[in-house]
Amino acid sequence: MRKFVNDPKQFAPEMLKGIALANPAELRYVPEYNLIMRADAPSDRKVSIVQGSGSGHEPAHVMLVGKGMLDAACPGDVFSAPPVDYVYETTKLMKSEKGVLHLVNNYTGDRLAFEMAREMAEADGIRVETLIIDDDVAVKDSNYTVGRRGVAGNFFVMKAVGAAAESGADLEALVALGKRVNSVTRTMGIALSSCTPPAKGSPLFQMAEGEMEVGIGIHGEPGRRRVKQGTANEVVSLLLEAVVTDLPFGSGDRVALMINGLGGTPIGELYLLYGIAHQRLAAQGIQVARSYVGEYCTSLEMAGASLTLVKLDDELMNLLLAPAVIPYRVF
Amino acid sequence: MRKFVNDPKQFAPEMLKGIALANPAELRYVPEYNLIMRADAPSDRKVSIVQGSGSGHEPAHVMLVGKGMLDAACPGDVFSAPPVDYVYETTKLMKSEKGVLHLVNNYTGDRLAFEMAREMAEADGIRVETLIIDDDVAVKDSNYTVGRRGVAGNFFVMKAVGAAAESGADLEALVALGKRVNSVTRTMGIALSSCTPPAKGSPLFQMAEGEMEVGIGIHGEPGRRRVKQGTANEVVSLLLEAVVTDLPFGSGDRVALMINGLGGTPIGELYLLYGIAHQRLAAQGIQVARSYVGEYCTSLEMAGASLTLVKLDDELMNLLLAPAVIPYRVF
Amino acid sequence: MSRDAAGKSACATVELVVRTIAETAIANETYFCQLDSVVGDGDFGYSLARGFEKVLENFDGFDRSSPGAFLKKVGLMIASRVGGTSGPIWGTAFLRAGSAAGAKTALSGADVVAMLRAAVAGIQARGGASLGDKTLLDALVPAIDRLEADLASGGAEALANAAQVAERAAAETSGMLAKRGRAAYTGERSIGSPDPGAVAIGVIAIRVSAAWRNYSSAKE
Amino acid sequence: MSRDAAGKSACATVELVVRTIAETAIANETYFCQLDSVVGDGDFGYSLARGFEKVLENFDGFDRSSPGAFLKKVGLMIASRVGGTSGPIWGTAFLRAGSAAGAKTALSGADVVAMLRAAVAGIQARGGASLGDKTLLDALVPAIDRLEADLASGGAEALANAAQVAERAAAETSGMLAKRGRAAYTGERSIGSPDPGAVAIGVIAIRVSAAWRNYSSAKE
Ligand SMILES: Nc1ncnc2c1ncn2[C@@H]1O[C@H](COP(=O)(O)OP(=O)(O)O)[C@@H](O)[C@H]1O
Ligand SMILES: Nc1ncnc2c1ncn2[C@@H]1O[C@H](COP(=O)(O)OP(=O)(O)O)[C@@H](O)[C@H]1O
Ligand SMILES: [Mg+2]
Ligand SMILES: [Mg+2]
Ligand SMILES: [Mg+2]
Ligand SMILES: [Mg+2]
Repeated sequence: MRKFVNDPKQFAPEMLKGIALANPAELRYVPEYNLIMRADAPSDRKVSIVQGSGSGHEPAHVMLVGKGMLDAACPGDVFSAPPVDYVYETTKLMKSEKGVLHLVNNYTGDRLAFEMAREMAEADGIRVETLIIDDDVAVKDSNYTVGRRGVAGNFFVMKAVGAAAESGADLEALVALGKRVNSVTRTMGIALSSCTPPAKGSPLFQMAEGEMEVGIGIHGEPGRRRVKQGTANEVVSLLLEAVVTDLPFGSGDRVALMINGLGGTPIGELYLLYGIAHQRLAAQGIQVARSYVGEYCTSLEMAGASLTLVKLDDELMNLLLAPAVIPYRVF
Repeated sequence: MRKFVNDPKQFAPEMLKGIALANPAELRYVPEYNLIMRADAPSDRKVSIVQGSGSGHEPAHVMLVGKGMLDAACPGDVFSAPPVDYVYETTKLMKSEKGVLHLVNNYTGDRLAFEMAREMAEADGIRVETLIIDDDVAVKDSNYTVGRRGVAGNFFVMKAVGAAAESGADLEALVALGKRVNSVTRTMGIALSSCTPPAKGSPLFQMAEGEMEVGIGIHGEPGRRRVKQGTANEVVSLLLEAVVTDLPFGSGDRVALMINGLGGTPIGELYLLYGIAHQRLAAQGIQVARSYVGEYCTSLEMAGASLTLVKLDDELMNLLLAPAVIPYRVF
Repeated sequence: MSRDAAGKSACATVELVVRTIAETAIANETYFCQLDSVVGDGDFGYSLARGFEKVLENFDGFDRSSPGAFLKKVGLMIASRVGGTSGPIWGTAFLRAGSAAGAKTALSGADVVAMLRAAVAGIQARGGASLGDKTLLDALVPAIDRLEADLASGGAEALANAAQVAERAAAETSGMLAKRGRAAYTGERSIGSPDPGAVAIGVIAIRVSAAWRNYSSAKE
Repeated sequence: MSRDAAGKSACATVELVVRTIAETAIANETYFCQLDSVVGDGDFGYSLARGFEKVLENFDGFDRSSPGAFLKKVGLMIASRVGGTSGPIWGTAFLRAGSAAGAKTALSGADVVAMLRAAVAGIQARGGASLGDKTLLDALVPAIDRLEADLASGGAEALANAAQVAERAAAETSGMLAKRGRAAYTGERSIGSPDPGAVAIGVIAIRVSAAWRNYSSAKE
């Protein structure tokens, strides 16, 4: 296992402690619930935004806690939804007159934990609303299945509702906004390697060089199919085709384009993909008005990338550009 | 080769094109010289800051071009210093009344290219000064060798002189400042895997799981020695010991602490290392006043990390905190 | 066998069953993770083991006023403190089984069947899965059916038969297309390997049946 | 053999040598990269091949007024357009050799030795390396010494001997500790593998000597 780790079972807590130590003025860490929270949260003048999900997706979500984005994040172990208790206690700690908004990526474990925690918190008199994020077009949606996954596109929901909450939007408005952002956000991912959860110590699946997994999620589960590795041009074609035709996006649209690294792919390659995608979109009359290139939602050290498109309007653009003070930063 | 790439020989140009497309208002790309430059540079009211070096270290240096940091970067191919022509033409394009500052990491190829280009530019009547960066404590310094390498610590030199140049500092002051920053900056790196230059197509060296290379550089060249992989605690001990004793740093010092990922190590592990290092330093009476956790200077997709300490004073702290508008960003 | 100082016999039996489930889950951590790596995310064994470790850690402190009360405490611990899908699902199962037992201090075979049916209903209410969706239900439900049908043959015999059914049904999930859980994301690729949750039910049922046989023959 | 329409003989010879060097560098790209992977960064063959590709691309357009002028153009192309350490180092070598040839249109053996000595001086001025630092100098310098000593035996013979010396000296760099270039960063680990630059000199010298022998016997 090519990892920097002490006791693999303590991977998440030790990481969280590092985040807190790096941001002593802005954040607080509550070890009992794997909780990273804004030091100045909650506030009764602002809806509290809480995100959960498993660890191993960093910077999502623990490194996105701060003014302008999340008020708290309570991750579970690597790739495991947080226990109900973490979510419940976090919700209580984040209690606000204006309510608490749960951002939940659409996975069974996460939904169950947040649903049960919400019931418990509501019994305590806390107003809670839930936003389900499901941007992954790799999963065929249907009433008879679990539906689409929430993947890298969750960044846009977090950023938009985070900014709106900061300027005082109320719970209903945030739910409506979040749903709107989710409804115009589409993602598709591809992997060139598997990844190794620290506690497992070996890769989740085997993948020879020269292969790629198409339609990969962010938990090391295999994708929809395995094919021969293509050139960067071919990879972009495949990702764009899946994303553009799904919403669909079309000529005249203004979009945000995200090339998200899955953890093991360096940013140079991501920009290479970005350049190709940007030009392809321009050729289709789709204007990229904002770019996001880097790691936003990873799958440990998996080599791979996902492509996200968000259809923009002026309101959304302004929310995306609004400042935020979070651990994931350059300076 | 688990990489997103078309023609491997076009890796750097295609990446640069992506950077430019992602930042159309701020940057210009000049394909002839692999040049990424601020769209509004040069200005006669400001010293132009130019950095070169090979590709494969992204975000260094091409993603650090922008207001408050570099005015231009002209990288060579992956791990190869730029040709003299690139540096010369870049210097001419960046010509300013206040002069041009070359930031050069201490490698033979880079030094030669910048030296020759400087001679040529000076013959054209351009004022040029050179700052050599050599923060890597893994290399034993001596008059009879090439001296220390410039590695992740170059970020601090770029950031400080970039901020000072923005507020109008003249060439002499910038050289003095850069030397000062370099003189209080120390880095040591460790790798858990090798890396694969696109044009080579296979890893530069073989490394079994469970081994680590100590004192690694940023070009895939092996380190000083190979040892059994340690726990995160042991890794931090080893890195800190090398860095702290070198300057040396001591009780009462205020420092910036950077845990830099070498490309294949996810940010979660970097924060885990950060937490350990922060606590160790605190126990020695060394106060971490500013944290940098993420990728700053990579070696393609190498799994590994480096630790940098910078001794801070108020002036330096302010320069580090000054704003900058560069492609490497979160929003 | 039982650490129950009060020595309540139904409670001791339930304790035995819970302890056996817990020990089996912990002993099979790696195996269950391996199963979950095929088309899942590899954490099933980890979540289950961490959950039942917590149960064993707190074992002596759980309310023993009745088997139902005891099971509810176990369920609460798992549901609230264990992550992944398995925390809420398994926790709910224990909670509902406990509720179905009510305040009874002695449990008949029919009571046990009713408790297991309540657990199934709870799992379905929580996760929305139907029979045939390739989840643990596909081993659990046929096993309960068999248990009920064989109750007349005596507890040990009925349990052994049910365990065999669970094991076989678990293996047969291999042919199914996953409609729930992460495995569902892989679509057709989920066919060809058994559901980890179902296999766990099979393995646990076999161990519980063996422990039960030992225990009841020792009592006789 | 020569594409030089003017048909100047000394220029044709220099062209032959440059073309042979270029073709050898390009043909050995992978091998030279491999050598540079042991304790370097694996780009030596790549830089050299890209550089000499540029030389061949522009070959017909280079100034052919004299061998010296031709070599200076080659050197300028390499020094200015090729990256890595090798661009400036090899470019400087060709530049200085060209300068040493001055405007001469015919070159004696002694002239060639003087040009090579000038190339060595240029490399040293640029890179600051001394003999024994484990660089290409450790193959180049002994080969020039031998060439000079054997000039009386005739060009083909002297070149062949010098090439053998270069090859042997290159192999012997294995035992040396690198004091220049990236290999120096690895300290003692640089001992045990030959210097890529020195090996390249050996390989190139052998090819040039063979080409020369062909060429001069064809002329006779
Ligand atoms: N909706 C559901 N209802 C019942 N059981 C489910 C459901 N989804 C998944 N499971 C069961 O959970 C098992 C996986 O558990 P676990 O690994 O903890 O889930 P995950 O990692 O997907 O959150 C599956 O093998 C299956 O038996
Ligand atoms: N200072 C120097 N002077 C002369 N030759 C040098 C020097 N440093 C390195 N070399 C030669 O250059 C070769 C490596 O070239 P190259 O791979 O282009 O350099 P790098 O990748 O280190 O920039 C070495 O094998 C050595 O022969
Ligand atoms: Mg999971
Ligand atoms: Mg190089
Ligand atoms: Mg799982
Ligand atoms: Mg090299």
